[in-house]
Amino acid sequence: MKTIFERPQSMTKAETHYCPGCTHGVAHRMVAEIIDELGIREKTVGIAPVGCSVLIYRYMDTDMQSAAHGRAPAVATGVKRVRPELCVYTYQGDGDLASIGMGEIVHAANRGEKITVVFINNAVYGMTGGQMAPTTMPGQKTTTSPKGRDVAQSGMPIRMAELLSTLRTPSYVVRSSLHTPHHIIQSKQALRRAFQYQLAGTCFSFVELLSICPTNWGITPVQSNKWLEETMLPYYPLGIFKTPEDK
Amino acid sequence: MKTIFERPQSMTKAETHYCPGCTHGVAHRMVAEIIDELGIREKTVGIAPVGCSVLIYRYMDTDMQSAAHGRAPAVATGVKRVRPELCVYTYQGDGDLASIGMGEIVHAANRGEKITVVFINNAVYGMTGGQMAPTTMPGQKTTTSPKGRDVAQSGMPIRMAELLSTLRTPSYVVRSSLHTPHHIIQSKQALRRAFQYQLAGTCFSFVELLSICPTNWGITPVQSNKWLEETMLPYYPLGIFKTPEDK
Amino acid sequence: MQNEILMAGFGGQGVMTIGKFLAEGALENGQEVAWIPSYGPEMRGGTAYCTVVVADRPIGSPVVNVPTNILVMNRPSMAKFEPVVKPGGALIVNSSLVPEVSGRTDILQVRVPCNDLSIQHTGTSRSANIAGLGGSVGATDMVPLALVEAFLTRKFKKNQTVLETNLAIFKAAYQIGAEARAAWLAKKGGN
Amino acid sequence: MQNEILMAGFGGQGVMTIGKFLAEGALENGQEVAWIPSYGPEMRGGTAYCTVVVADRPIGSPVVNVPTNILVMNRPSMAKFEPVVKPGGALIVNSSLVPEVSGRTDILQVRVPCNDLSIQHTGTSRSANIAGLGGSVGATDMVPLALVEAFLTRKFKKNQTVLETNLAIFKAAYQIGAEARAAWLAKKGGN
Amino acid sequence: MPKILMKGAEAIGEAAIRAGCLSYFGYPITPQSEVGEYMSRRLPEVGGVFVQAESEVAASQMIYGASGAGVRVMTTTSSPGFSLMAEAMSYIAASELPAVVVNIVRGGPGLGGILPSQGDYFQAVKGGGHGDYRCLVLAPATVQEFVECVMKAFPLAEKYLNPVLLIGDGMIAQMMEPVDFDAVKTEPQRDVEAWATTGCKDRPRNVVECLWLDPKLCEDFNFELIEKYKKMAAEDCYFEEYELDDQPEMVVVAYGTTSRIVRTAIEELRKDGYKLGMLRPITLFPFPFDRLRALSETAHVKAFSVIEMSQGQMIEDVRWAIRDKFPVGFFCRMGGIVPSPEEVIDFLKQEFVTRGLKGAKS
Amino acid sequence: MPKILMKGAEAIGEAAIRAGCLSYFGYPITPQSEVGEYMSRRLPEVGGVFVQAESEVAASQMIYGASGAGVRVMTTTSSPGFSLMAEAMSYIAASELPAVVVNIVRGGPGLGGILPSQGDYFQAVKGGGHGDYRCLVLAPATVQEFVECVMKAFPLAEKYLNPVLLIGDGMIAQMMEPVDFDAVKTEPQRDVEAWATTGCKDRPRNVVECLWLDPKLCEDFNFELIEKYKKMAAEDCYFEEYELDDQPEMVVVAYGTTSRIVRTAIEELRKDGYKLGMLRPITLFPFPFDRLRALSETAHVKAFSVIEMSQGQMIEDVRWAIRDKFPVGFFCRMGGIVPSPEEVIDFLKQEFVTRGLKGAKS
Amino acid sequence: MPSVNVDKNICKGCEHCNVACPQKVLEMSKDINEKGYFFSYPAHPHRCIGCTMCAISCPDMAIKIKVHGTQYKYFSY
Amino acid sequence: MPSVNVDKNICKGCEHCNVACPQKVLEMSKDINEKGYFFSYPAHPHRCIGCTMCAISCPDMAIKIKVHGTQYKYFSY
Ligand SMILES: Cc1ncc(C[n+]2csc(CCOP(=O)(O)OP(=O)(O)O)c2C)c(N)n1
Ligand SMILES: Cc1ncc(C[n+]2csc(CCOP(=O)(O)OP(=O)(O)O)c2C)c(N)n1
Ligand code: SF4
Ligand code: SF4
Ligand code: SF4
Ligand code: SF4
Ligand code: SF4
Ligand code: SF4
Ligand SMILES: [Mg+2]
Ligand SMILES: [Mg+2]
Repeated sequence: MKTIFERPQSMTKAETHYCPGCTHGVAHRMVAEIIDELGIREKTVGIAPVGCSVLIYRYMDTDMQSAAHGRAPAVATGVKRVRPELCVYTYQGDGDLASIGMGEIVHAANRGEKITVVFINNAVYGMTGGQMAPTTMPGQKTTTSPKGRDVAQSGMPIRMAELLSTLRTPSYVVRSSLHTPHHIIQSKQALRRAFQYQLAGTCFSFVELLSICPTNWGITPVQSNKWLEETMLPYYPLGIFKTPEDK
Repeated sequence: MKTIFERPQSMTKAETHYCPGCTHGVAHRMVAEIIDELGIREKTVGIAPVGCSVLIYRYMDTDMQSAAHGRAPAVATGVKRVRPELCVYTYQGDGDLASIGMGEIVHAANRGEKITVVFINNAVYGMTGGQMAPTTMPGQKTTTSPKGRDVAQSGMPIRMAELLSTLRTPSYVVRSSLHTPHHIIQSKQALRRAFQYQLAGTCFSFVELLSICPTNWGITPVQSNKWLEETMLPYYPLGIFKTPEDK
Repeated sequence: MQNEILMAGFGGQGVMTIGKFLAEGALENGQEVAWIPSYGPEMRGGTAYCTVVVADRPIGSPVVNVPTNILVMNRPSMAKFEPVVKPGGALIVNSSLVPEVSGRTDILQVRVPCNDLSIQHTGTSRSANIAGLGGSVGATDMVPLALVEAFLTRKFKKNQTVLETNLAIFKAAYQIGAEARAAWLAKKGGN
Repeated sequence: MQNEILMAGFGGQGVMTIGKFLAEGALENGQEVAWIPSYGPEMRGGTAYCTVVVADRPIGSPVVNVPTNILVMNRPSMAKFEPVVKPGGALIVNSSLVPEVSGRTDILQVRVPCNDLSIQHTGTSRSANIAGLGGSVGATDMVPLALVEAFLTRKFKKNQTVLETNLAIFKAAYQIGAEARAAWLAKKGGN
Repeated sequence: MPKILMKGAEAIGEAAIRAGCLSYFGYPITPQSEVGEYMSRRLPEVGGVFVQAESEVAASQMIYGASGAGVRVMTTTSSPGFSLMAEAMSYIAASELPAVVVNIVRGGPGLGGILPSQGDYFQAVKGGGHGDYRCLVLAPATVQEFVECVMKAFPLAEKYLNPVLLIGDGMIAQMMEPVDFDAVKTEPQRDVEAWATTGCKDRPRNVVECLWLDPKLCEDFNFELIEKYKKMAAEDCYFEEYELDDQPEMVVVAYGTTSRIVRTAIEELRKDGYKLGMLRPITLFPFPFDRLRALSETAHVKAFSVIEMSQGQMIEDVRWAIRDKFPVGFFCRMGGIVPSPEEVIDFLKQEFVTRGLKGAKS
Repeated sequence: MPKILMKGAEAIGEAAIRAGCLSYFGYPITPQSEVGEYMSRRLPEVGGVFVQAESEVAASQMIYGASGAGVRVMTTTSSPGFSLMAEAMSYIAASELPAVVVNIVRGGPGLGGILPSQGDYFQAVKGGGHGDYRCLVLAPATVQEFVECVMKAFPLAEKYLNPVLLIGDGMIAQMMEPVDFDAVKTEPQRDVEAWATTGCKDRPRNVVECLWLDPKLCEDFNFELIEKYKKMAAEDCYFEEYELDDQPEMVVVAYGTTSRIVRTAIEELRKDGYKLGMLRPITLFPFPFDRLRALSETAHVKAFSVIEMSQGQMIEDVRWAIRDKFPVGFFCRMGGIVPSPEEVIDFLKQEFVTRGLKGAKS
Repeated sequence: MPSVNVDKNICKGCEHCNVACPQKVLEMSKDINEKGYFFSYPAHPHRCIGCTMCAISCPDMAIKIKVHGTQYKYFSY
Repeated sequence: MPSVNVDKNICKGCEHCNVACPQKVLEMSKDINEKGYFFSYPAHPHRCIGCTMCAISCPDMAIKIKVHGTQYKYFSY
């Protein structure tokens, strides 16, 4: 008997605290699988955000560091600059990265830090109980947009992949999704490429992953995948927005 | 005898503290002229940045407020939201707006705050003595890039007009320059349109003005205009990047 | 005089809600009242509990480590809180989900088949918490029955069916609690 | 013993620089020394000044409101600092730009045509500050002539012409200062 | 209006609205996100402004702007978020603007935890941000008192043209207690035309700023601040004395949530004959310094105890106030743990023994 | 190496490099931008890392990262910038990381001014950020001492796994004084494998974080911090006694720039026969509390004076230390004004009169 | 022959795997597990083709897949 | 007829106006003003066409332009 699928080596034995169906778990696992595949467990440092995935440092069996809310790219910069031989990635939610951490992500990308950013866009603040995020969809109800996001008051959702790909510093910027096996496979490929660019010292790499938050969306995990497909996908097109080879 | 050009009414009598030739003065004057022309002196509130133009509140004969470094768009949001009948603009340098204030400008633009932002891009931190700004040109020597901006370490200059125009919330985003009378005329038109959009309650408006800093560039004002034309213009194309009518 | 009840169950079982109902009843009764949730960093979907403190003068400490009464709606809560009930107090147990029986003799134990009562009246477990509330009011007499009933009536007045089934469940459970209490008091009195 | 000189002029006149040169000379001389710039929020291109404190033991307060000696390189500095010189101290004035003459009799006044000396040797005003330095060293004797000269020689060794003209300007100005000082001391001694 | 049962966090929001504060800018953070959630529902109903800021830095600068524009404005946050407001707090104080800020303190330092703590006392009362400024700091102990303090905070902020900071913790923010909004009358906002940026119609322009090119002017301003803080101490120092009438032997000092536990403990101890009472500061700045010193100088008081949910912060002010005349007993729980009445009782009983006091009637 | 004349700001940079700190992250702000400028020139020469951060918030998080990765790292800033580092300071302390931060204090509050001030004393010594943490705070008075303190700061930070904060002002940062770098020997960095994120090769993984889900663990950590701070007080409290040997009547307490003025004043006053000396704290936290108390208990000392460039911040610690045994004389200049020796002399003479001391020989 | 194994007590009952499986191998149990969730289990194990779609969709790594003999690789992941 | 006036003591001597003027009306003085700058002045006032190019280029509002009679408007600004 040969095992063709099991828990990756680079994860600890801890069970995650995530809600049933939350795709944070899928993203975690893929990052760990890539670390295994690339054989970089002993030289990887992950930077945890503040958000539901704040506890990622319990799940990854690598050196880990935490960052204040939104500041993971700055912390990663600190680590990577002083230890360029390490593989440094941040893992951040949309409140963390696109709201409070906007300055840090734009500047880390623009300086071309040789880090990888895994960006989980679930259109809501998960951890704090479902408040509106910059990525919340128009009309989407959250605890701070009780009548649905009003674009006249709060503007349109921010598309980070598009925003970062306008910077002139070379980088790899891609958006993928986690709502079907097909998209999970694509996401895995994007993540692998992102880490490879870092290992080659090529550029900053950024993978936005559309993710679900059944708890705060108030629907089941399976319904959530559908909502993601129907509501988020049209606004958040998938694809590669930028590669270091561009221009 | 009819006076066809004089100091605008909306300026105080104070002489500016700017270095000889510094085009902050030109931008100030044009803002004041527009306030005069639109007759909005009594309902305008300007928000001063931290930077050489920190003292703009001494020069504008309107209500003025200051902001902490980089936070003018947040302060403007506070003023405009509670007094929507006012005309609120920020006046910010490139260190202020594009470095420390990146989060605030992106989010104010994305929320579609009905404010006007006058952005003075002089490719350097003027006030603090010529350190590198996010807008500093590749190879440009500054006190913190003594061998010239090294894009491998610091990335490429950030183009704010391009960056902000990717946001989906409607806005008016334009880049102009102050280095010749011709460009000053164009800038004035852009500024006027920006204020008009605000007064009509249409959208967020943003005018990036390429400006000179002879003192920190270490050349004369006239040479500075040439340097701007030859070095900055090719990288910072002028034009209208977005109008609220788009899309 | 101060009286407390801690109400514990799974995240989705609605114990926070019935705690509030109880507190509203007490408020109506002119009592001093405080409702204190557990809001610790628990795993999502884990156990949740709240404490309702009722008193006749301003409530000092809202921290009650040894509450007079405890309602446990599920097994983990039973395990965690059964030992904590203050001697002389009451332990109300959702017998539908908690097979264990406390061995303590210094407290009143009331077993209310909350889920069963709910299923009986609504076909689902959704109103099991209302049964828990009924049992608690009956077993503790912390708040007059009529005021809680009145509050429930106001609360659910928009949907007549829900109101009726809830009141029925509430009363049935109350009955169980009140009878147990009466028996216990009689026994204590007889000591 | 502590001795101070405040050196003041326009932003671009190089007073900060000569202050440093003087301080370097004093350091070489084994003296305790501090160079304190004005870095206040002045208008760009406005007046600038620095103070050099020289002493034979650790320097306490670097704040000197009444310095023993003052060099003024332009008119605004003259207006501002002339009244401040400590009685018994020296006021060195760039007579090329400052027509005013101090009326004070309790201090040594030395008028050095700094810009003229510079133009004479270099064709430009660029080295006026070196003249200011020379006049100051001569008029105050704060630091031995030889050490300042040695420092200048090291400083400009890369460009022989600049070195030579600077040394010439420095010495010429020093001469003016030293002579005035000698005369003044003689007069004071004669009192 | 009858008393209504309300969650502390929501009561804070409602109290602000009833105080005429129709603008709120904030960023979510546990355990007080419910304030923002409440405001996002309620403010549109009353024609007010709710903006979810992109960060606490931005939220604090938004209230700087709104306050400068002359309206009543509030933000609320919790410990790490309040740290991000340090620069703005200093600016608001330096620009002499009235603004109300609530910090629902949680376990720290760092990301810490979300449970109740009093570890931000120093940050609240000694400045937090740079420069010589102080906030007027209120520390209510019940939901009702929180409501009252919020409603009083606005007029106080306007009286002093100074930020008013309220501190509480998750216990108070998360619990429900009956609230009577009618118990406090709101003072209407004073005229702001003299300083607010409302548009310079029919008056000289107003400028809100805090830069001094001339250090003498900056110094003058600092001297004015000294006077302002003295005035606060003279006119707006609040505290509650609990069971201090009958010449108690021991004075316990505690504020906020901790004071509630102490109250229960004293009640119990008094039953056993211990003579002790509590001095509960309601304003932490100004601190009831004089009253404490006076108590320390009475003949009957022989011991002080301080109970905090911190390593011992307020105790420094207490020890100074009483001139370290007696050793001050100290008991704390930290990291999110609220002391129980039982452990406080045990501690205080022990203190009676240690300090050689009479204690229980024998 | 002979003494070289160096600007304070540049000497700070050079001292760090000589202490083996090859990484600097910072954001420009007057009056200390020269540190970053110097580092941008020098660090590449020695193979080090210089990054101009996008803000002080980012700079402080970068040092959090770099320090967590186990290298010596420094950032420098001035008052408003330091306020923006409050959250990170709390995180660094909570994660028990060694990092060195310099705050060149300027006139405040708000944007204030750029001239010398000591208005950030509270912020430095009482936390600044949220939660119960303290920085070890050094306050050197000369450029040479700044160099020594920077070089000592790294081993101290590593000894305690705690941030070390140095405070100075524009006077020291902008002036040039002779510096002897050889006067201080650097202690090499200790092994960091036990905690730093260097890659988990041949060891279990290291995690740098500061979140406690279990409040008991958070409480335990806070109790450990109490012990840490006690240890600092016992082992690393530094101060200088100036002219305190001959039973002076008055003790002046001053630190940093102010202490230099006081030194000159005392020198002058002693010439006139006034018997007074100075206690100059070098560490502001831990504060030389015991020494001050001991001095207040001698028979000869009859008065204390405090000189600060603030509204009076350190004076609170002094008054507590001496139990308000005597009224403490206080003189200050603020907003960027450095007191002159003359005015300090006048003030102290007056104090001798007011307090009824012997004063000048008659 | 592939064999799919669901760790009953790790499963949180989200049903992602049920939806993901092209062969409808997995279904949800009627019992609850230790955590109180209905869990996924291979109701029709013989249909399994070892494609790992279920496993890559599982956020909780509750699924392990083994094979006997050679296994066609459906995708590079 | 247009008349261009430079306030000598407001001028900071940047020369922008000199460069801006299409008619080469303005030149820099040989003297310095109160501030210590060489200032701009209308060396050839008769050439002035009142186009205001100089004035809009001046950062310090040192230039005032008046006209006698009608004036062609060269641009809308
Ligand atoms: C400075 C600061 N502000 C606010 C918070 C509270 N907070 C914790 S997580 C979070 C948002 C999380 O949302 P997101 O980043 O989208 O992550 P998700 O939980 O959705 O994965 C917030 C606001 C905090 N911990 N620190
Ligand atoms: C929080 C904070 N950080 C840093 C500074 C110092 N500072 C003042 S102005 C400035 C940069 C100004 O550059 P820019 O915005 O480009 O304006 P310019 O002077 O070039 O017009 C900086 C870093 C400050 N005042 N506050
Ligand atoms: S709240 Fe949302 S994002 Fe957080 S664990 Fe639950 S489902 Fe996932
Ligand atoms: S430093 Fe530069 S930006 Fe500032 S006033 Fe001078 S020229 Fe203008
Ligand atoms: S491996 Fe493929 S076929 Fe087998 S159970 Fe999983 S998804 Fe279904
Ligand atoms: S995907 Fe995983 S957790 Fe979800 S039901 Fe299937 S096995 Fe259970
Ligand atoms: S108005 Fe036109 S022509 Fe006349 S001086 Fe000015 S630029 Fe020259
Ligand atoms: S543009 Fe203005 S300041 Fe410059 S030289 Fe001409 S008149 Fe003078
Ligand atoms: Mg999210
Ligand atoms: Mg600039």
